[in-house]
Amino acid sequence: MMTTQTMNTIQAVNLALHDALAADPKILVLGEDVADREEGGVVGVTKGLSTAFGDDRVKSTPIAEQAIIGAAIGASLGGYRVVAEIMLMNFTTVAMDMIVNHAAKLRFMSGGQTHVPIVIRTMTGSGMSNGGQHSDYLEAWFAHTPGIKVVAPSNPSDAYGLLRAAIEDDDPVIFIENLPGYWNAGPVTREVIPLGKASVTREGSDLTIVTYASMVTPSLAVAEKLAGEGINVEVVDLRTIAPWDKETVRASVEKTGRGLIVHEAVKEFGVGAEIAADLSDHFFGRLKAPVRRVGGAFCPVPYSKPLETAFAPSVADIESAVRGLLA
Amino acid sequence: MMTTQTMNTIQAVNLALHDALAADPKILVLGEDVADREEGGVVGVTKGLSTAFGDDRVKSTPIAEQAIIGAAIGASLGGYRVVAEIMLMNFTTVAMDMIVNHAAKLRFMSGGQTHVPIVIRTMTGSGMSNGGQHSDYLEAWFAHTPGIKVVAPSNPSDAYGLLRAAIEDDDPVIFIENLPGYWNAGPVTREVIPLGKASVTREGSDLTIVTYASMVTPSLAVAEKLAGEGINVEVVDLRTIAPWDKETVRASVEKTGRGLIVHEAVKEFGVGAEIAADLSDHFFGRLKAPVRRVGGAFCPVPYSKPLETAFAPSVADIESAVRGLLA
Amino acid sequence: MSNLPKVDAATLVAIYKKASLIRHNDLRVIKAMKAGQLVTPYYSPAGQEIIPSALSVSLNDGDTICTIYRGTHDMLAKGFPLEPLWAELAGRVTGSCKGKGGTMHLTHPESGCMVTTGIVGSSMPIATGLGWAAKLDGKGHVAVANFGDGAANIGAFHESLNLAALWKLPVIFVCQNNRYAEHTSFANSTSVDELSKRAAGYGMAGVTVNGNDVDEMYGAAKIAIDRARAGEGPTLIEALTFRFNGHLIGDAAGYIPKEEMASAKEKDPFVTLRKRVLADGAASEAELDAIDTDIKARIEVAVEAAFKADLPDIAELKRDVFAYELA
Amino acid sequence: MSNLPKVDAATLVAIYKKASLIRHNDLRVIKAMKAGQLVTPYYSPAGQEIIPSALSVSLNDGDTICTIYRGTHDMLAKGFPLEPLWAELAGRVTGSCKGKGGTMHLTHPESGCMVTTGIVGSSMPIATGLGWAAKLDGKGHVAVANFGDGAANIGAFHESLNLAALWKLPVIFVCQNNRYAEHTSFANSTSVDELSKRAAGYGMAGVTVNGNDVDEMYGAAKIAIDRARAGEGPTLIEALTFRFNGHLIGDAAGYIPKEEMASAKEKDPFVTLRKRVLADGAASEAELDAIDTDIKARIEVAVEAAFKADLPDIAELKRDVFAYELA
Ligand SMILES: Cc1ncc(C[n+]2csc(CCOP(=O)(O)OP(=O)(O)O)c2C)c(N)n1
Ligand SMILES: Cc1ncc(C[n+]2csc(CCOP(=O)(O)OP(=O)(O)O)c2C)c(N)n1
Ligand SMILES: [Mg+2]
Ligand SMILES: [Mg+2]
Repeated sequence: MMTTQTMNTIQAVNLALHDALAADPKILVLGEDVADREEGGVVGVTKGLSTAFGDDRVKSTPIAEQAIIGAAIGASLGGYRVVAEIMLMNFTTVAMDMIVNHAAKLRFMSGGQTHVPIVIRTMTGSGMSNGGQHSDYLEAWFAHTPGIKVVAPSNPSDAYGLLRAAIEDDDPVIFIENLPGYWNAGPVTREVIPLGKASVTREGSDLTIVTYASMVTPSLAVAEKLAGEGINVEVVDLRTIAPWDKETVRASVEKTGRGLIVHEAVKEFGVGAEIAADLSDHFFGRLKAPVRRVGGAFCPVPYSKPLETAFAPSVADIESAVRGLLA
Repeated sequence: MMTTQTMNTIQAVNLALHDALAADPKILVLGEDVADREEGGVVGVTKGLSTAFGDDRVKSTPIAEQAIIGAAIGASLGGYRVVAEIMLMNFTTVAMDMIVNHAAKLRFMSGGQTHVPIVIRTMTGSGMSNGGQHSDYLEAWFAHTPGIKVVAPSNPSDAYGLLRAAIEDDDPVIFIENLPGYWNAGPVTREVIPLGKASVTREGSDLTIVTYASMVTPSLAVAEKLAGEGINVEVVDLRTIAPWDKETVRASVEKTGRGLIVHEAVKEFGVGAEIAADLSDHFFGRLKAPVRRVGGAFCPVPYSKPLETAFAPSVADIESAVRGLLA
Repeated sequence: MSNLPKVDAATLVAIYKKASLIRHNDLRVIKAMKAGQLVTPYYSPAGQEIIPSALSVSLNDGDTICTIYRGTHDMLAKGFPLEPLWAELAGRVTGSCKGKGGTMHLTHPESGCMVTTGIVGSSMPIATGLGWAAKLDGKGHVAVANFGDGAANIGAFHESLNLAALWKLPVIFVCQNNRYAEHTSFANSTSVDELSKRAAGYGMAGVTVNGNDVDEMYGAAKIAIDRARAGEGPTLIEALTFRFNGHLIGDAAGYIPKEEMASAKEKDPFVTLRKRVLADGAASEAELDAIDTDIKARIEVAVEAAFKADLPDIAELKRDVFAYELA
Repeated sequence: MSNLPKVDAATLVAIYKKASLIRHNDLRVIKAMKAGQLVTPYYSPAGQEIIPSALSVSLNDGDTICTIYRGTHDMLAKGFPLEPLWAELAGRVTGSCKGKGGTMHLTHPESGCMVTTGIVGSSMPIATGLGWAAKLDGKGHVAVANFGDGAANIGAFHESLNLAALWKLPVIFVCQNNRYAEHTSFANSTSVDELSKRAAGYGMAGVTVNGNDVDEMYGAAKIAIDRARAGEGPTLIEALTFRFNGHLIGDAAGYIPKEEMASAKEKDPFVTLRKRVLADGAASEAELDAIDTDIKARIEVAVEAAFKADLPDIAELKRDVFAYELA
């Protein structure tokens, strides 16, 4: 049904998993603490699923990320679709071989004989005082890896719709959930949102902010603020980072003549570099200002509050970057 | 002594390790098959070292990359400087936690109380018919990781000088050796080459090619060829990818007004994106052509010769990109 | 090893046919390489023929295997057809993987050869997932993970065995202990004398057998496979064997003591098997010769077809990265 | 466990002092959190005090430890001073890590607390390296790796134990089995009933003891440490214990059966230890009260100093990424 409900991202992800499990008996969920015996996850994202669909389909695992992703890959080769959870994105570092050398490459290396329809759900983000090993945005690594798609919703409705699409996708998808934003509520329509399509969250004529995940909200705040001064900022939420929606982003910059990419990940060698390089080349000689990037500081995520706050781009950082391009 | 000898990169790396081990008793070498009992490595890069410096200082390990890097980190915290070999770059995927969450972050997370002076030597490169899991250039992942330096020599002399500098460096360095280029001989002066300094390998006034590792040779070939037509291409060999030498690269593009970044790694979200984004911003409105990138195809490295050859940028690919920017 | 299931005459001949196919195919590959007709990194299974031959006679079509770069013996025993195998080695479009995977990634789902990996240890997590799928399917199928002695020291081994035992998955972990891991001997990389002793640490059945002895190998495999089909969980089989060539063709294996290699070849398991078949009167000299002749002929057909076939088109770079063809 | 080294009176009091410090410090941290004065992810070690207290009395200044997010008990027992510890928890510039590491990365090399990791399993490879350094130094020092029951199922455990046993390194692997890994019980994540059974798979000494029993823990630790100092290699100690709080403060631990928690708290190891000290006449009620009073006073001094201290300057983001300050 198309009724719109208000819920937060925890509930939206839970609902998407619920609807997917109900729709297709071949869909499985696994990860640390995901079953109800373990309270449906440390944040409760998978609460109720094992009770509703059985412990065989929603399985808690030991702490063994290589085995988790390997089990997901193997089961997918056996005809299932698996949603595997890697609790925090930094923990993908112990499973990179399974993700990069196997999940992303098996279709190509087998000449299309096999494919790996799995979704790797993972949460991350600074702002929780979790320090250097629990907060990184590592999407650039996966965007640089042919064969795996990278999705990062910024709100509950996108979380629902993109997760449904990721599960339906025939190739591996890494699905990044912004932990500090989990509890922000919003309207959710139970509709699938196709991968690879960005959304113009706010229209504007003076400058385009290309962003995603945790940086959409502060970007919109800046647009809102500057609107008062008659500065019209367009905000494009990528939603899918790889493959990214060149068409929508280019159309927006074509219109505004200015582009700013904003992400929480460390700026250097981040996703923003690819988009800035592409736009600077494509619009060479036709832009009103250089394409700039705002990203996380070049350091591990610090613990102490003032440092952690300073690490991630703030409304002020984004605003001054926008003003710099309009000056 | 400053005498120049002719040798290939295998010999140059071996000599650098030899000189380092001889210069400082605190330097250790470990990795799979590195000792002479195991013939000094599968390609013989470490041949003779354990015989010369003892099995305690040059140690072969089990196949256990997490333990290899962990042992290197721990020993470095214990006052040693360790050169650890991860045979092929794709195998860093099983040690990413040790490299990224620990080696790169311990100095910062400890507030400078500890630091990790290790060098991770690894070889890679397409062209050996090794297929999708043995050929990747993954330098962009590490360049995006604050706390670790990324070095990639393109010739024997740089291999010697940069490895000596990497070993002397007080922070972790990933040192990338181009496997197919191992056997190319060149003159080697036993001099340390400071990290972070690019070298202008060929001077030119019309366009700057920024490259490194396996792509320096084909880039120079293109420059050589075009010189005959009066097109003067400058070739800048980064040598250190992170932190990259902005000063030298910018000075070159300032002079030529055109920039092309060439690397073997997949183009999308690769190192070239950061450099192109930086140059496009820095020289906004002052370039004669857009900054472009030439990189590996967006797919895993294929096995079949014609496909493997087509995967990596060729002299023809680089040449046509250069001509495109001069048109 | 006593009271093992006995090998009846028909089974013995079936095993001989597989072993003969493996042996003659291996000799043919090496011949093609020596002739310069085939250039590829080839990891000869010579000396290890009995292990998959004696195991596979107890496998069904629905059963699956994961193996490693040194895996043509496992594949041929499982039923991987010669034509697509040779065409893949030759990098042809008619290869099982269209030439994109190659020697280290041979794949053929129809015969149950699901994954061939070039990463040490990585056959295990994926086979564990295939076992999970088989358990969910409830049809009594099993998954086999082949790996070497060196792989028994890497993390993926540990995570996979714990998970498979915890979930009582129908997986047979077959460690083909050929005493060397590249240039490193078993004793110099492994802290225990018998790898099957590790099974107890997972509450898993484990056994060490002479993998070159048809009775021991057949019996141990049958017990493990029956156990798995009965839902009684996984088994770790350490099959002692030896490799008759270097790590890959081209490696002179100077690190293997001459006497060790000589005495191993004296006990050539294929020769021993043939004697055994004759001694048992399971087949006559003439019958075995006929089998060999037929096999050699079939191999020649495959070789000829392979080198006659076309090389893949460059457009293949854009196919099989994702389900759809890249623009 | 019989014929263990006995604990003399003086040692018993020394152990009591450490346990009291840990217990009272833990209560004070929780108090500060409840008061809203301290906001941090805190993983209480309450219930596990005896393990590091009984172990550390056999350690010297030159010995090192690696521990995990749940590690203040290990650190305090090893000698981590209260002031820099509290200042770090409070994120102050006077913290041991200048506030950059935080709760999960407390570090203090002078007291031998070399690494605190937030990644499950990662204390082991690094401690193995510290053990390697200690062995090379030849001064009889040892390294201790602390980790939980859940960490015994991840790859790093396997690689570390194999390497430490193979190289006979002076490492003590202390698995603090508190029966739960986040929300998952030991039985639901581990395929063997006693983790010490895994030691045999590495040819390593292994023992399971009641970690809450001062005699068993002291004895097992002393034997392991003496063995390591004597160059006889590593030991795996499984110390059975229980955690009195949720995984972190804020987790109500609804997944732990009430009775299980109640019976564990009835056998509070700190209370038991105190009774034991009195029963042995090692110290009088008055003396123990004096010890506790003194400890509480020292804690208060540290708490006050911590919250009075300055927060770090934003410039710290540019320090300790590398040896030099970033521009
Ligand atoms: C993770 C990883 N590390 C290192 C290598 C390089 N390598 C390829 S084969 C091999 C030896 C493996 O030995 P073993 O497991 O005994 O199998 P065998 O080759 O003897 O059949 C090594 C070290 C690899 N492929 N993957
Ligand atoms: C590689 C990795 N996976 C998952 C996590 C998330 N996590 C943090 S603590 C924990 C439980 C660890 O349990 P155990 O090893 O028993 O230690 P305890 O917390 O009980 O002391 C998990 C799963 C992590 N930190 N690292
Ligand atoms: Mg082997
Ligand atoms: Mg625990």
